[in-house]
Amino acid sequence: MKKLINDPRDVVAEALVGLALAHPDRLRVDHDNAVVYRAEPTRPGKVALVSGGGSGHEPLHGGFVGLGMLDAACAGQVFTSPVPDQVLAATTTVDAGAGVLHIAKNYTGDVMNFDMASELAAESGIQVESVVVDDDVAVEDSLHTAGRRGTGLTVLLEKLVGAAAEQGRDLDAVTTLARSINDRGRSMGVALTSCTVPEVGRPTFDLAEDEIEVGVGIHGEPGRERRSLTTAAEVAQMLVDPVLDDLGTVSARERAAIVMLNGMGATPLLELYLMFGEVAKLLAARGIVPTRTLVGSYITSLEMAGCSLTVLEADEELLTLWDAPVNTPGLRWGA
Amino acid sequence: MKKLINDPRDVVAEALVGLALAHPDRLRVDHDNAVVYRAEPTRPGKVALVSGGGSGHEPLHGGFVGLGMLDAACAGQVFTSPVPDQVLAATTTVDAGAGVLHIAKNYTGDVMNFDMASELAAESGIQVESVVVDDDVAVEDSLHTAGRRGTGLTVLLEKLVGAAAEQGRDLDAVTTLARSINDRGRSMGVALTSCTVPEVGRPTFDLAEDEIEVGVGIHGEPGRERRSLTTAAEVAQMLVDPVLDDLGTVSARERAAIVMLNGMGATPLLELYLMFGEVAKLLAARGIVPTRTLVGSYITSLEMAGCSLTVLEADEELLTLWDAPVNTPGLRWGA
Amino acid sequence: MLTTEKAAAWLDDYARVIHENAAWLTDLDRQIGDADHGSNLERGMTAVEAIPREEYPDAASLLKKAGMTLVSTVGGAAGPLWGTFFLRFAGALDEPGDDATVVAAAMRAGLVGIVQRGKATEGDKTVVDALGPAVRVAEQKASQGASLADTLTAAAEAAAVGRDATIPMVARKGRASYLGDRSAGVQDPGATSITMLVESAARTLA
Amino acid sequence: MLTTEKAAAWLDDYARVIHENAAWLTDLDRQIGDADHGSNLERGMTAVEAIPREEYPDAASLLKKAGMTLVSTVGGAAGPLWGTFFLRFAGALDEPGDDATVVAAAMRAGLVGIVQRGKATEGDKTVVDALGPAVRVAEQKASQGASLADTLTAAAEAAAVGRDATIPMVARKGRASYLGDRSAGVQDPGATSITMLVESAARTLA
Ligand SMILES: Nc1ncnc2c1ncn2[C@@H]1O[C@H](COP(=O)(O)OP(=O)(O)O)[C@@H](O)[C@H]1O
Ligand SMILES: Nc1ncnc2c1ncn2[C@@H]1O[C@H](COP(=O)(O)OP(=O)(O)O)[C@@H](O)[C@H]1O
Ligand SMILES: [Mg+2]
Ligand SMILES: [Mg+2]
Ligand SMILES: [Mg+2]
Ligand SMILES: [Mg+2]
Repeated sequence: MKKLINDPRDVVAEALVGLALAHPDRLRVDHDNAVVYRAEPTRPGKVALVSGGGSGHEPLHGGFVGLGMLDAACAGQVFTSPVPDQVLAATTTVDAGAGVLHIAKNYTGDVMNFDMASELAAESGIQVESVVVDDDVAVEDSLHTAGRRGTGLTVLLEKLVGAAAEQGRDLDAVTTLARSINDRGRSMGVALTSCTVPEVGRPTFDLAEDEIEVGVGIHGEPGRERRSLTTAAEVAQMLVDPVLDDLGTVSARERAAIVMLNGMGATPLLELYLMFGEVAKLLAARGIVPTRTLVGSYITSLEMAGCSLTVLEADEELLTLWDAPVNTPGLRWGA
Repeated sequence: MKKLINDPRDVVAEALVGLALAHPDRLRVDHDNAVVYRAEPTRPGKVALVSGGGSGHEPLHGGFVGLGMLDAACAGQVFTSPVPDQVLAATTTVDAGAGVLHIAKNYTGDVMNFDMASELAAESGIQVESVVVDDDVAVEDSLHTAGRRGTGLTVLLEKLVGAAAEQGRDLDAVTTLARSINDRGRSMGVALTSCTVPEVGRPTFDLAEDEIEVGVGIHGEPGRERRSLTTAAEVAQMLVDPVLDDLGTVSARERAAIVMLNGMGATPLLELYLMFGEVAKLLAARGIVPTRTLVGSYITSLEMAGCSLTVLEADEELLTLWDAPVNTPGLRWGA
Repeated sequence: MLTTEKAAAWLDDYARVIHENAAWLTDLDRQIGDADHGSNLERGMTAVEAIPREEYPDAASLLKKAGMTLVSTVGGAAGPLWGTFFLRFAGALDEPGDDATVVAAAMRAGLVGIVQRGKATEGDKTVVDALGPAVRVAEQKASQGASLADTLTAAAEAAAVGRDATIPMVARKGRASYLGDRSAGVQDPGATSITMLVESAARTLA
Repeated sequence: MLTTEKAAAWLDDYARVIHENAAWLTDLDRQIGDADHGSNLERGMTAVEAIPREEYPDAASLLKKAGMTLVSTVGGAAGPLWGTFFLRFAGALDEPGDDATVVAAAMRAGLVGIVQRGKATEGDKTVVDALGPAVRVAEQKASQGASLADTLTAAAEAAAVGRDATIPMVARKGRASYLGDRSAGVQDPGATSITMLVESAARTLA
């Protein structure tokens, strides 16, 4: 294991120290609870957004705290959901009277810990709503299973819902928007190499020099199938087809979309842009117009090499929310 | 070699296709010459900035084209400087009557190719000045050698000088500023793993599982010494000490600096923030206040793992230029 | 009545067992999950060991504190599940009845809490596959007037049978479910560690 | 007088030699540079081979075009250096004198161009270590009235001696200089490939 770390047990806490030192103008970190806050308290009357999850996906979520996006992010241990105490502390701190929306990714641990926190928050009189992101088409969805995993769409959702909250929409409106975004976006990822959890010290899975894991999860969970390493053009096809099939894009007319081509952590931008070119061609062939795009590493899996594609169908409302100012360490424009 | 590419010979051209598709609102790419331009022509009377170099360092340079930064970037083959034709085409295209500043990094090939282009441009009546960035303290500087290499400071210089050009300063003023920035900034890098040039197909150098290359260059050139893998705290010391020693920071009073902790391509943000925390502590102990910071992958070496530190002493003028709006794919604020 | 001393002994014994088996539990989780179940529980039980026992006057308040501690330190799926089990178990101890009846009812309350949280049913390859049979057997024994010792011994045996039955199952809940058919062939880590909890109860509570 | 045919033969012969030795040149550069010298020159000479010869009426215009082509296609250090050599060589061909004198003077012009660009002096472990002695010997021979064939043969021998002398040198210019002392022990790739150019001239120009 080759990492720029000290004691593997201190990785998350020490990274939060660096985050706080790097962005003192914009962020404040509660090191006891491992919660990242905006430097300024929530504007009275604004719905507050709290997200969080296991660490190792940076800039998600701590890097998305700031104007136009999250109000607080709870950092769990690497790949382990935060505990209810963290989420409760964050919820209590950022509530400015208009209520709090919890944004969790669909993993059993995350959902249960956020649920416990929102029950406790509700008991103390705070209005809390939740949205659980489940956009990963690699896993079959069914009422009888844990369902799809939450991956790349989380980034887009946090941006868009953050803009809506900033506009002053109420908790119901913000929650409805969040759920409808979750309904309209899908993701799929592919890994070229594994990641290594610092405390475990060895790769989460083994891939041969000529193998790729198609449909991999953001914690190195297995995907749909293991295939031979092939060209970027063919890999693009493996991502675009399942995403669009699941979105059910059979209509003939062109449709606008917000598209993210995301790096898993160790994939250089040169490759991501090249992949984006391949993806854009395939999307065009199926009538999807990437009206807004993100190309870069926004939801990562430590030092895993690979990428994921997220496609969110976008109407005028979403495009306007997308263009609204955002000022976070991980995503910034118009401010 | 595990990469998301098609034919290794087409990597640069295909990545430029993706770059153009990802940012049609902001960039225009001349695919014949492999030059990235702003979507809008240079404002009449503005000094234009042209940079470029070998590819494989993304977002540098193409990702730094846009308002407040570069006017054009010439993309060479991976780790190979662009040819004079590219630089000449870029220079001719972006000149808006006020002249053009060439920004090259100090490598023999880059310097000679930029020199030839500026001679040709001057022959055709364009005012051209050049700055050659040489900030890497890993290599001893001497009149009798090729001198220090140009690395991380290039990012900061392109941002700051871009802001000065946007303000309407003339070519002399912009050139003087660029040279003075080059005098005040220093960098040093460390690699945990090698990179693999697509056309070569095997790692540029070999590092054992417990070795790091201290003072590595951005093309995988050897550094000062090979050492054992150690803690982030000790690695931070290996970067901070030579940088500050070379800057000659012996004064007792505190000094403001713009500090970049840069990822080499495959190092996740979690580790970069952790390293930044270690670096910030050591800087503080030597009276350096990181008044502005960048933590992320801004000048990379394909999929090399590791990081580099750049420290630029900053007066009020530089801080004001730093805060000026910038709108490029790789760096954006205030716009 | 369940004394504070017995409750404390239960927690200490379980902590010891978890320390001993953490690596194995993590390895089971590595095969069909994310390689942290042992370290998750160990982190939690280490925190439970550190609870200042003298501050808790009765078994219920101590076990409630243990549950809250687990919720606050474990995270992941195990944190809420194990935490809820202890919280609900503690909350049911004031019911009337002989020791065996009270403990069986408390175990039922814990199980109900786990099912409410995790929505798993038997056959999903989870903790419920061991705890479900254990609770049913405990209730049966208690209703037949068995001693607390006999009740818990029988429950522990049932848990172990349920645990072993998870080996061929295909997971439908939790992280292992992403593996689909590939989850078959490995014993569920949570079913394994909850069986240790019932076994520990049989050793300490009676 | 240097005919277009002879100039074309020189370029074709050099292209052939570069194709044959590209892998070796790249490997020398891998040891003390960045593993691209062979592929750089091969890319350039492939482009030179594709120049439509019939469009260039004399040796000077053809060799000038070759120089421009190298500048436009090679990049790195070799592009400007080799390109400048051919451009300056071509520009000096209209000087008066017998063939040997003209070619020696043209080689001197090429060397001066390389030194202007790269600022290397002999001993820096570069192309100059082979080309410098070659030019000196050529001038000497020509001034003694030697034939073009004898002049170039002697120059090629001097280049090879200079090339071999780069092996123990510590590089002070170019990418190899970053290696410091570790650059000693490997023959300089540029000195190797420029020697091939002079050898090729000896085979084709006389
Ligand atoms: N929905 C659920 N209901 C009941 N038990 C579950 C559920 N999901 C997971 N588990 C149990 O939790 C165990 C895994 O716990 P652990 O590894 O600590 O958490 P995580 O899966 O978050 O890493 C599984 O072996 C299983 O027994
Ligand atoms: N400043 C210089 N002057 C003369 N020759 C040089 C100089 N720098 C490099 N060279 C020559 O160029 C050769 C390397 O060429 P090449 O590998 O094609 O370029 P790059 O170093 O840009 O990759 C070296 O072997 C050396 O002979
Ligand atoms: Mg886990
Ligand atoms: Mg090169
Ligand atoms: Mg687990
Ligand atoms: Mg080279």
